[in-house]
Amino acid sequence: MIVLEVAVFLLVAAAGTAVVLTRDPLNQAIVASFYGLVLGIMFLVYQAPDVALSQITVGAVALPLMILLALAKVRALEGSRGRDDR
Amino acid sequence: MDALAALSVALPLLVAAALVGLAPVCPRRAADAAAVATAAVVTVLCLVLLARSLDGPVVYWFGGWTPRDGIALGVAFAVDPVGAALATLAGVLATAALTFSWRIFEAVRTLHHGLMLVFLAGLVGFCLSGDLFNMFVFFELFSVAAYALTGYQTTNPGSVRGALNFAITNSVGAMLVLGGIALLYGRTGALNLAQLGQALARGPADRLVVVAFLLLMVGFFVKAAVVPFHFWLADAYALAPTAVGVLFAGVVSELGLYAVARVYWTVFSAPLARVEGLRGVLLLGAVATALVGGVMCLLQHHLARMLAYATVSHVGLTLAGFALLVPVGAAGAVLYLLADGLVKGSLFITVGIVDHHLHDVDERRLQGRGRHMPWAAALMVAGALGLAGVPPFGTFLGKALMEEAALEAGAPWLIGLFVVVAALTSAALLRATGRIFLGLGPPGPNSAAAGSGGSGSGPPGPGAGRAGDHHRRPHPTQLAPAVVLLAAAVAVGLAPGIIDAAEDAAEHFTDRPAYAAAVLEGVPEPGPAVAHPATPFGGPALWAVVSALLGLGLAFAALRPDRLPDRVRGGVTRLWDPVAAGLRGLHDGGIGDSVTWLVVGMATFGTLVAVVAR
Amino acid sequence: MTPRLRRRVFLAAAAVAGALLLWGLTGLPDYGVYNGPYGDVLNRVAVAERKATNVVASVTFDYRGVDTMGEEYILFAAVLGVAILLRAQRDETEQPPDEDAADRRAPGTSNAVRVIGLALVGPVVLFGIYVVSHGHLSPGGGFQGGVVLATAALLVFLSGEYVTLRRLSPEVVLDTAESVGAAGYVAVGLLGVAAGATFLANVLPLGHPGALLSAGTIPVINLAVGLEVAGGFVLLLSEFLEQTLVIRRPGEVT
Amino acid sequence: MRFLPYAVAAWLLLVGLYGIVTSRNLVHMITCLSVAQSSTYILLLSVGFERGGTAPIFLDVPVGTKAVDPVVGALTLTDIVVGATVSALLLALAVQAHKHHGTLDPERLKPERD
Repeated sequence: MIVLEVAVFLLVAAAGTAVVLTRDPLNQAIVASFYGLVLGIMFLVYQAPDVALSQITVGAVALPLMILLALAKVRALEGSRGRDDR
Repeated sequence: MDALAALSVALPLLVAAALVGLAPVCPRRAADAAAVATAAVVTVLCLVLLARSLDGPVVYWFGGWTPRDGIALGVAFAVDPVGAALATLAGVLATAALTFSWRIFEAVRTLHHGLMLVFLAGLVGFCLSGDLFNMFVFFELFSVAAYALTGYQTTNPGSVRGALNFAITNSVGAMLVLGGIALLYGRTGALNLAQLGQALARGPADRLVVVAFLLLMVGFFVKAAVVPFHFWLADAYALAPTAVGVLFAGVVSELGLYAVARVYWTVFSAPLARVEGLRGVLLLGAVATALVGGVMCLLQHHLARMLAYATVSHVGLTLAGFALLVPVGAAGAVLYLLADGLVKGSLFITVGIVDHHLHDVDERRLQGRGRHMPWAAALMVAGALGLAGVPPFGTFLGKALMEEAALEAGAPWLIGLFVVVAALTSAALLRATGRIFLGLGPPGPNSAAAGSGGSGSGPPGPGAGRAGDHHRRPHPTQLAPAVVLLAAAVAVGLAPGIIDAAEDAAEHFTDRPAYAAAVLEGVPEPGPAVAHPATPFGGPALWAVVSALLGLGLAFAALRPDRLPDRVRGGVTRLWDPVAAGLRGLHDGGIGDSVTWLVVGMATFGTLVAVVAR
Repeated sequence: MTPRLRRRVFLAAAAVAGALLLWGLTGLPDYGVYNGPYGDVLNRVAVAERKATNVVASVTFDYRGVDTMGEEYILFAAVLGVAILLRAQRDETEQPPDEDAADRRAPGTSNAVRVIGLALVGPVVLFGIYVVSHGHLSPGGGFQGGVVLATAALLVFLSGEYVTLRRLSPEVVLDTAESVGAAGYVAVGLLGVAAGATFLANVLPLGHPGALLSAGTIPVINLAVGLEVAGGFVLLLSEFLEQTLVIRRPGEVT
Repeated sequence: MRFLPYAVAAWLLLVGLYGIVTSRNLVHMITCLSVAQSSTYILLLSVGFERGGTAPIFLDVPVGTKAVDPVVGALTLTDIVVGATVSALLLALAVQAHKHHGTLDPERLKPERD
């Protein structure tokens, strides 16, 4: 059990670091989604299912989705900029 | 009857939700009226609370969860005169700001009003709360409303950039606050301020206590914009809409200081009282903040930016009052903070009026264009005198008390700091007044004729010539708030018995055991029995006049450098220019720099606190 | 500062700050040791006092209900802020209709994805409602359930039924849902005052632990929060979507 | 092990800040901020954790069973909402910044000189 906990903690630290070190925002959103999931699992270890549920819905789904949408919007803007030769 | 404390937060929240929900069907004027009326009612509620709290704190347990055996199960508002006075200040400024924006057309105004009321509710809740985590929630509430309000003027590109830096840096600050809360909770299993104080009083100032205090202090200092946590402030405050700037400069930064003082006196004062060097560390921050803010203020030509740095420098002065860690200092700091907030709110509105009429806020481009606006000039001069702390403004009483405390604490040099810093900020405003309204000063390369596209919040460039200037008198809904706020600052200075009231309030504010007994056991604090020694006014009055004259002299020197003897001018240039260039360079950075400085400041303050606590 | 200098300054300062943090953190009790008293007292008394089997829900919506009220308004303010920012921009960029908007959908959606997406909507909505309504009994509640409900709306979009989504959830309805939810929380608080008790006092009948209708105001607040969070998150997502689509194909939005 | 979760929290805070300081893209920066924010979730839940405790939900277990602290759970829930909403607001601001400045690079968003 303790081995499992240590593994989860180290995984969280590694995944968080990976999010920061992934410099391309599109890839980062995917890594962040994975990180959100790992955090959710860690909260289950902590016997906090309420928090885990929140973390997974928000951190692994809603937030990465908003990031993707914001990026899509920016790309579209860049595309239209290119066309208008601005 | 005690439900007043809850209503002062619940009412603006309810109205905010109603305004947003009814936005499609609500006529514009009705929304305006509802917003102003709500802010006014909140002000009155806070005033009533202030009056009631003079006889001892008003403690209100939400949901009726009174503590059991000294353990708080729920969340309490613990209203004392200091918190209630600050909440009242927030209410007054919000009422003035909403009145001012009556005439400013905005497409999204009901949403804007909704956000302003949420902002107000956050400020009031933060002032009244007696629970550390609940303070954090209201802290985040008014912060999030503030981020949104800073950036929403999409016609002004700078405001988005300012809002981003504001939001990211302040979010990091809020994380540190939460980290401090987690440390304290891990040690004590408590979140109520009084209960936390009781628990920590049983132990020494060990590493956990020191680091928890550090995290809370740094987190709140980010909001207060203490140097070097202030790099985000100028863009956010200067480029926000006027109505928002009034609240920012008038009360938000000050609440950061209030929070540190509140947390220190209710939670940490027992273990940290034995840490002798803490006063020195805090004073160091105060001096750096006051001087950097003052010099940067003098270097600005953008009026709102000038006021933003005046805010930084006066936060430094106020921090000096708190940092002495004696009741008289806290009394002075609170009075100063109230009057100074009113003066800065009025100045922000005046700048808003100038912007509205002349479509620019850069003193160089505005040179001479305000000749037909004597009332605006009068407001600016009065505001400058208020910043200088001249009687009868309330800022004078605040400074007099802080100077008394400085002498009592053996730090008479602080008086010099007060004189110099007040001179710097008032000089900047007097210089701008002379240039804009009297046309004084050498015409610079940026004056109206040159018309470079700069950072004005109106449409800059050659198109913004004199043709667009309004020669009408400002509308009463614009002028009245500025005048009323100034009058209120004078009223704070003239109210009979206010010094005694402030000193009584500060005695209670700094009395941890009595606070804990009142909150946890419902024991009302004993009434004011101590007689306070009379505060001497002669010296402070003299210093205030010196300060104002010095400010006038500096302004004159800036406007007419040709009148100075060559040797003086050469010497000043050699000394001043490198300082100015260096400081400007430091303040040129973006978000990355703000956050880096935050960590540098945390490392510096942390090392100092850790060293003195050993 | 240049990026290189900034990185160096940061690393030096972070080393000191990190050392201080670790030093302070070692003052905590060992991991896995909890000394109380707050949580222990609540675990002992909350079920009997509140008749809610989920003590976290009792803390969130009753003992510390005022925190959650603030939290709901943080969400409210953020959604308002996003709406103000992005709506103002949409007005700027929106161009007169130049093509038929009826066939508009997220690009590159295959039929299989559409079918699976739409088939999932029903179960996800049911799950969301379950999570909201059972918050006082089992893990979950208004916040988690609200986000799940918002995800259902998103599934509709991902299935390519953008127009359907717009028809189902126009801005006004969402604004109203969000506001009613936020105002509802305060209203429940005022109910306590009206009943002669304090703000946010749980004045409704408490019932028996484990029953769906128990714990007094807690499920009512959960419902208000669920409404607000679902409305708020759909608004957030749709504001960003709107952005994407307006730019991609400038045109009239139904 | 007695100390590991606290160290993980401190590490995530600093790594997140490092990402913010060195970021060349606002969206990347905002995601790094959410990593730094997550350190507070871990810290809060760690200080309330009790070894051998169950979740504080007494549906299937009787009251009196050893359970972890419910308060930190409630606090973390609030914290997660705050983090998510601030991120959403920041993303909207980043989109706006891109519209006005044509870039997401914070280095090119520096304030103009007065």
